[in-house]
Amino acid sequence: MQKILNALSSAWDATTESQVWKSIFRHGAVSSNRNRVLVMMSNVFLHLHPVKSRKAGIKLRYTWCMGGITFFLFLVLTFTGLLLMFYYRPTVEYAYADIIDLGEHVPLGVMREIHRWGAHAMVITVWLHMFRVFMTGSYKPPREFNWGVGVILLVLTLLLSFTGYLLPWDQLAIWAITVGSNMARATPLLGTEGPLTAALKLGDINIINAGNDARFALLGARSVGENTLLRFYVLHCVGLPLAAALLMAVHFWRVRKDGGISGPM
Amino acid sequence: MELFKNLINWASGPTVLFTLATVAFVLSLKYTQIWSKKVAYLGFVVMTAFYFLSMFDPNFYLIVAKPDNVPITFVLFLVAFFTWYSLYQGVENDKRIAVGEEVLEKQEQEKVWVWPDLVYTELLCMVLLSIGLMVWSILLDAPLEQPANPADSPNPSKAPWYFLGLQEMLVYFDPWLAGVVFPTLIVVGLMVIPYIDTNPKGNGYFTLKERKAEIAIFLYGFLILWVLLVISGTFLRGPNWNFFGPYEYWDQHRVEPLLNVNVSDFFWVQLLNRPLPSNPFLREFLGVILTVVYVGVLPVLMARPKDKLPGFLKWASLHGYYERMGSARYYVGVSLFLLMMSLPIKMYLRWAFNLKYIVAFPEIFFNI
Amino acid sequence: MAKPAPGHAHDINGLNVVFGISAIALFLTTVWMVWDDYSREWKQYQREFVGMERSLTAQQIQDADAAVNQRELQRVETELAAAAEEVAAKSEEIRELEATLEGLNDQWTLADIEERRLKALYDSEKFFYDDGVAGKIVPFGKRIDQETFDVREAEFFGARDLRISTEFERDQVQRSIRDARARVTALNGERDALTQQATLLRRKANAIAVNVPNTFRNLPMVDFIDPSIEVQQVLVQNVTEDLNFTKVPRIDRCQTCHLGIDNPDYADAEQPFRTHPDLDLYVSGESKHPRDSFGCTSCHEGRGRSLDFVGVVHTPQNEEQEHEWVEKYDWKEDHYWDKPMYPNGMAQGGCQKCHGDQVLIPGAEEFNNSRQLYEAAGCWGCHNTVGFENRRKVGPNLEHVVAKTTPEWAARWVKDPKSFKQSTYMPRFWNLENNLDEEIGARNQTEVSAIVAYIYDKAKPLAYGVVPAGDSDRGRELVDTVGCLGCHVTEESNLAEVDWYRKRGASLAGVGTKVNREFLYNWVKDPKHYWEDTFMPDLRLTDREAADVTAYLMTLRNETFEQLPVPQIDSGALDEITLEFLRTGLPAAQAEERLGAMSSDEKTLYAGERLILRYGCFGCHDIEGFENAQKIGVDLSTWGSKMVTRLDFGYVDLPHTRQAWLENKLRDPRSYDRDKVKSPPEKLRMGYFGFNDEEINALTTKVLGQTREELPFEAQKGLSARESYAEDARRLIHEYNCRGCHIVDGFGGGIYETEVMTEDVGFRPPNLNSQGARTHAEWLFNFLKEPSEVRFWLNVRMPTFHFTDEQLNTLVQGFMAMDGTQPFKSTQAVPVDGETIRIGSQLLDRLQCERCHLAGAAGSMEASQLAPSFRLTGERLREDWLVDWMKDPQTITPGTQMPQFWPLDDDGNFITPLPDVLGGDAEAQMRAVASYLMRYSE
Amino acid sequence: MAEEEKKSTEAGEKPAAKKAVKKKEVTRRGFNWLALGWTFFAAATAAGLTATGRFMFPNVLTEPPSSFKAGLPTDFAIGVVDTRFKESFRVWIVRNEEGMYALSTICTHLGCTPNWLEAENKFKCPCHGSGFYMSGINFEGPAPRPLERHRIVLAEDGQVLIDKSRIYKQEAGQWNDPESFLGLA
Repeated sequence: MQKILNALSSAWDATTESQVWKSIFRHGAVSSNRNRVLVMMSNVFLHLHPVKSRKAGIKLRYTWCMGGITFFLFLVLTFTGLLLMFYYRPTVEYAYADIIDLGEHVPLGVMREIHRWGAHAMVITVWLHMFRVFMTGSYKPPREFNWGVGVILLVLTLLLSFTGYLLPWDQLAIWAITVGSNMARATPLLGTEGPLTAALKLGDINIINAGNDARFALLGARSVGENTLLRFYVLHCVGLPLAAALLMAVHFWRVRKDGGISGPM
Repeated sequence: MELFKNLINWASGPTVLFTLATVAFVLSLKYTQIWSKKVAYLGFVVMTAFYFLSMFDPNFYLIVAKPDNVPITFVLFLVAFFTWYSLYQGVENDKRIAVGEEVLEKQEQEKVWVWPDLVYTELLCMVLLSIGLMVWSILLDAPLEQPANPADSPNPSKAPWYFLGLQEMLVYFDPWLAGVVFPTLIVVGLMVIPYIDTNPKGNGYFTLKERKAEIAIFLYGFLILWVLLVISGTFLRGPNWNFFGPYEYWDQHRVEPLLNVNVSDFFWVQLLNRPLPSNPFLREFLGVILTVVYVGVLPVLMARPKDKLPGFLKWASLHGYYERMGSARYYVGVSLFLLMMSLPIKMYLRWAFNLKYIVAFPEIFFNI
Repeated sequence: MAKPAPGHAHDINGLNVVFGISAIALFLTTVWMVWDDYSREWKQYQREFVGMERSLTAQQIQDADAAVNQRELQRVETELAAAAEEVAAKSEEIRELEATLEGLNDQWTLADIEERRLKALYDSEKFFYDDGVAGKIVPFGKRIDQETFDVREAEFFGARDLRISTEFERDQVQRSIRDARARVTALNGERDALTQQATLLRRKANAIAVNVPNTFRNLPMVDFIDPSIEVQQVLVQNVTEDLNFTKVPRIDRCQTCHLGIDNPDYADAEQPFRTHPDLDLYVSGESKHPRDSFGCTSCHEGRGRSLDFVGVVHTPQNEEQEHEWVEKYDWKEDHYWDKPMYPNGMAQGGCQKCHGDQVLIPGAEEFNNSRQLYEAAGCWGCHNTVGFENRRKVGPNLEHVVAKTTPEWAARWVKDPKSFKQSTYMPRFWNLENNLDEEIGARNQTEVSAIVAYIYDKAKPLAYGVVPAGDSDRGRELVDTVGCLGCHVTEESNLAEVDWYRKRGASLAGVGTKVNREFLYNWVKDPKHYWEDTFMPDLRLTDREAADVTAYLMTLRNETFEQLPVPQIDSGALDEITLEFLRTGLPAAQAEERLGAMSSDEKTLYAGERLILRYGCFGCHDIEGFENAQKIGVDLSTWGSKMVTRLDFGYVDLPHTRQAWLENKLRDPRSYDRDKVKSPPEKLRMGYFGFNDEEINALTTKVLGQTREELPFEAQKGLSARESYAEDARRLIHEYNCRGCHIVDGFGGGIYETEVMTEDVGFRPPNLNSQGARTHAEWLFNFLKEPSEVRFWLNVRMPTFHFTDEQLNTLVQGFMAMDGTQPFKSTQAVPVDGETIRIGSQLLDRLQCERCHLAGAAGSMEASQLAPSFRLTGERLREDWLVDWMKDPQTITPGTQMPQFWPLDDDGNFITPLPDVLGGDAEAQMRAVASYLMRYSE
Repeated sequence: MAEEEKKSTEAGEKPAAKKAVKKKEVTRRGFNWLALGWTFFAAATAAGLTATGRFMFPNVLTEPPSSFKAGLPTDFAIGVVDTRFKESFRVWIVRNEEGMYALSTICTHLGCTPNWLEAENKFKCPCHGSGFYMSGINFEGPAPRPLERHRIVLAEDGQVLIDKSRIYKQEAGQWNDPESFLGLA
């Protein structure tokens, strides 16, 4: 017995001392302060954090971890969304059927549930994150700019959820999008039913009409249809996540650069 | 029991609910001692009991248990909890400031290692959240209704829940305002907050006293004009966008009067007892004046010191702010504030006078 | 949690505990998620079914083993042993041959390699040689001159010959070896054939046995390798699914649970495993509706892609089943699918999606009934329905009603038709839930009276002469025998048992109360004088017969009805009604003024006209002034797709489904007004038809099946030219109710149940099976135009329908098409000589045909023993058919007394009773008889 | 440093825990929880990833099933290549004197679909000219080996059942397998 354990122990040592192991983990066990620094510096995922942080800012009482949770939800949604893309085809013929199939027979079709509930949860956590930041006055100098970035991220979150809402192509989806997108028709100057649009005329030609107004740009058609589905799909899967990821990078970077998690000035 | 349900149904009506919520909001900021642990426990017990008992009502259950409405229940509880939590901490800090102590956050300025203290809690959050999400997903199937049918719109047709505040605004404003201008202004308004809020205090810690006006305005916008409208839009708006109490059956055939009149009708028809003038500008002149006064003249007036204002407007003087903020910040801030307040104002005008439009130029889709 | 250590924000030890617990929870949740995903309702059904399969197969193996012909097996085994010995004896020889074969195989391999090598060279060189010949530029070193090429060619063909000749030799040796063993091989094959059934079954039993591999393959996470528990589905390309303007390939997974659906062994199994009824028509590959081409939901509806009981939207048949399902499957209404499955018993509503135009769909009895009821009850009179356009209205023309009956009778009748006769489909509009007599009796009476007054005001009298007196007893006998009962009943005491076709004409119960003598006399003589479009035919009654029939029918009275009070106009109610109508177009003051200026008659006629418009009387009756009025009801053509949320359930407590709404509407048409405040013009107005449960079920089946789903053209039942001829004829046959007397296509023969015809089946009108093949087109044409006597002993008369030439042609062509014959056909196809004729005549005598086929005067014979005279044969019948008839009379006319003189033996050959004639050739004998009959004269 | 660690490690402790044991503040109780936590965390992650891998293998496909019934043996004429199932199932069914076999319609060269040329009594691939005899043996062009055969047996109801998921290659000697050829002597 003793021998076996000793052998295991030396095998473990041999592993941790091998070139391979050392090339991956640049530091020893995170028990010394030096290694605490090293782990934060050498790990790409952890280096978003500073090495040390104010005690108040680390406490859940203060941050509620809402920003972190939101980011984690974004990762969960990216992962499940990626998987869902393997089974979902954004066409009017198949979209609905594919969603049925996800529920009926696709192995681990529960991915769709995780994706949907995660999306709802993310909207809530984004709100609460903003709420917390406001309540602690953390938007005040020097963090004004980052608050602005955060507001845009909030809008992107809503848009991501909104574009995803259409994809199941059921009654809930198309009518929610129809209702939601009809407002674009009333954009001043840019929507057919917007104020002052009627003034935009060139002879008899209405420059803004149902075939080219703001709503058309959103839907890719005069009413929610095949083009809308494709358009929303592309936005949902590529356009908006990219924009969000980019702004998130800015957001996190600025958290660090603006003095870390806020605290009393 | 029936009486109680009827009472709740009555209290959920838009007028009553909105008024009650506004009054409660104002009182809660005035008597800050209610933000205590005891009240929180009590509130939690009452809300949970209300929810639990209401589940036995089939109509309540039908609406609350709809899969896509489940997040709204979370919103209800989470927003309530965090509002309490932030204000509770703010009130605690205020007490400390009052007796000259440091705020809690300031006492913990000492720096600690991120590994393991922060990283560990983050990991725990991830694990717990994953568990929560998986359990939620196993227990509750995502909704899938009938296949899309462009020819048959379900009644009611609702936007996704987080946009129901906007959809609710659409009841009171034309789409170009509620659907385009206001959302844009909400986003812009949020973004300019750091630039118009010049109060140097309350940066990085919870407080209420030191930022009372900012917090009051923000909370009113967030809690009453957004979250409350989302919740009522989800749970209380039924077929034909009629209001239904939480215990009422959503009857497709229920009819409610929708007799809306414009300011021009009040002025020309009811006051002067003559038909509307055919010239639209003459027709709408009163509404235009009112609007211009509200958005253009009122901010200027409010910037003046109290003694230079007519008596009935003295209370509204914001001269202090004007002085402190400078004119640019002041005007941006006040305009945004007035626009925000235009929603409750319009709501009350609607409920009180069935007012539809203050200015109505249907010819060019320009209605306010 | 303890206090954090110095330098820390948290108590790390405490966090460790939290982490440990939450990691366990995370693991358990993950496992739970995987398990939840794995354990599905349908898998349990498949496990259960495999269990059933196991015991069934075990049983079948036993049966198959028992069924093996042991004696035969024994013989084969013995012979096999002998043959094996023979082979053994030749073993030396065979071994030698095998050695030779081995050598040849080696040779062949070498030859083959050489041939391929040379072929590759040859192919390539040929290409460049050709290029060279054609004058193309050939790369250096590749140019081939003719000489080289010829050499190569010779080489290659030489190698090929060598290979072929080796092959030839090898084949010969192989054949010799095979021949030596031929007997053993053959016997082995015989033995295998004998036990094949059992062997196949054993293989199957093996595949479904409980063992480690079969368990492993269905375990979670590995069940993608080769699972035996898996989703079964049909992908139907043609019969697409209509998802609101989008056509989607239909995928039905029903068989994932309904595992025994196409297996007749499970006819008595519990659901979901039970076999589909009528596999010859549905599901099986050989049927007309194979599962692989139609799926399940194209007929049954429901969400075929789903795999759980609730998700596929099963619909319970009744409340009892609903309770059972709720218990067993947690069933609930699924509102998220617009096409719920038809409940058991209503699935035939789906037939009309493809067979919508057919008059009768063979095999779809329930649907046929529902469609006939829909038609007869005149639903389409008020509700526009695709397939019922441009039809004659179901109710009688009221143009001359004044000549037929009195306004008093009419008013009582309109007020409550069922009080006069039970069988009528005329609905009642008054004294219903929303206009009870006890509440607004005066108004109801006034409405009825005003309507009758309007109709009588517009009606034109007819001039009738004096009607001769008749004898009612003779009249009664005529009615009983001459054929009236094919379409009418004279009493209503046992309506439920009366054949459907006999109820198509108006019931004659109480007719004496209803009509006057003059009208009746003229009507039975010539119905078209009163109503051009009537389907009532002319039975060619003589004046005296008509007088007798009239006398008899006038004795059929409904005394209770005569005692009923006649609805009267109440002037107050009349003013109220008139004013209501006036107010719709006029301001109150003017309306009042107008009302004041109207005389009482004017008010009555005005109100009557408006009321007819309101109640839609013109939907079923031709009424002057309403020729272009629009149908008053909802269009039902696509009602089966109507959104449930569009239906007003009022305050009636019902499940929110189309089916429940419709059933209740038919049962109680005004119930959705219950507890509502409505002014009279707003009230629901559908009449009360008094349908029974069965009828309600039938109509619901029909209407639920009227969906907006458009199936692609390929899926529709397209009619060939021949089928559409038959279909046109069937429509006429249906309209004129030929089936009241005759059996056509296996349906009908209503009159057979009357007393006279049950006593002696010989008095029945003929079964028209094979009518098209039976008669000449010309004869049939003339007969339908002017019926002539064929069966002299029949009392029942073929009526004169006064068909137009177009209708006659349609009928003749249709009958021919139904039997696959041509209207005109050469009758001289069979060459005849005098000898054949003579033999035919001789056979006729020897078989004593003319004992039954009499020319007249039945003597002591009973009607059922009599047969048509041969005198008509040549003109009437076809020769081919005569032979068919002699071969098998029972198939053509079941129950006929015609003997089968040439019966069949076990091998399907005819046995002749007269072996001495024509060398005993039965067919030739029959032909001879037929040839003779075609030329028959006394 | 590793030397030191080794020395300080008490014999008998699992190596995985070693990292933790060095932390001074970690008590024995905490160390157990931590190890337990990481073990289950790793297990959960592994289970989750395995399940995700399983996600990539659908339970049902909307493509023609791999096995099908082609009718009774008597439906097939002797010496004729039956092309009815070429489009729907990518299979030729050939009936000869001795029995039947099912040939894959995939050319063994580069996967094109050859055509059956009735007049020339051969399968000819249009892509690169490979030719095959009726038996499936290649005889011309670049195809390196004969066409593949599929499993062909009699189903319980006497119909010919073809299972495309099983293939038999001549060059591997698999054409001798009893299920590669349906004997109908």
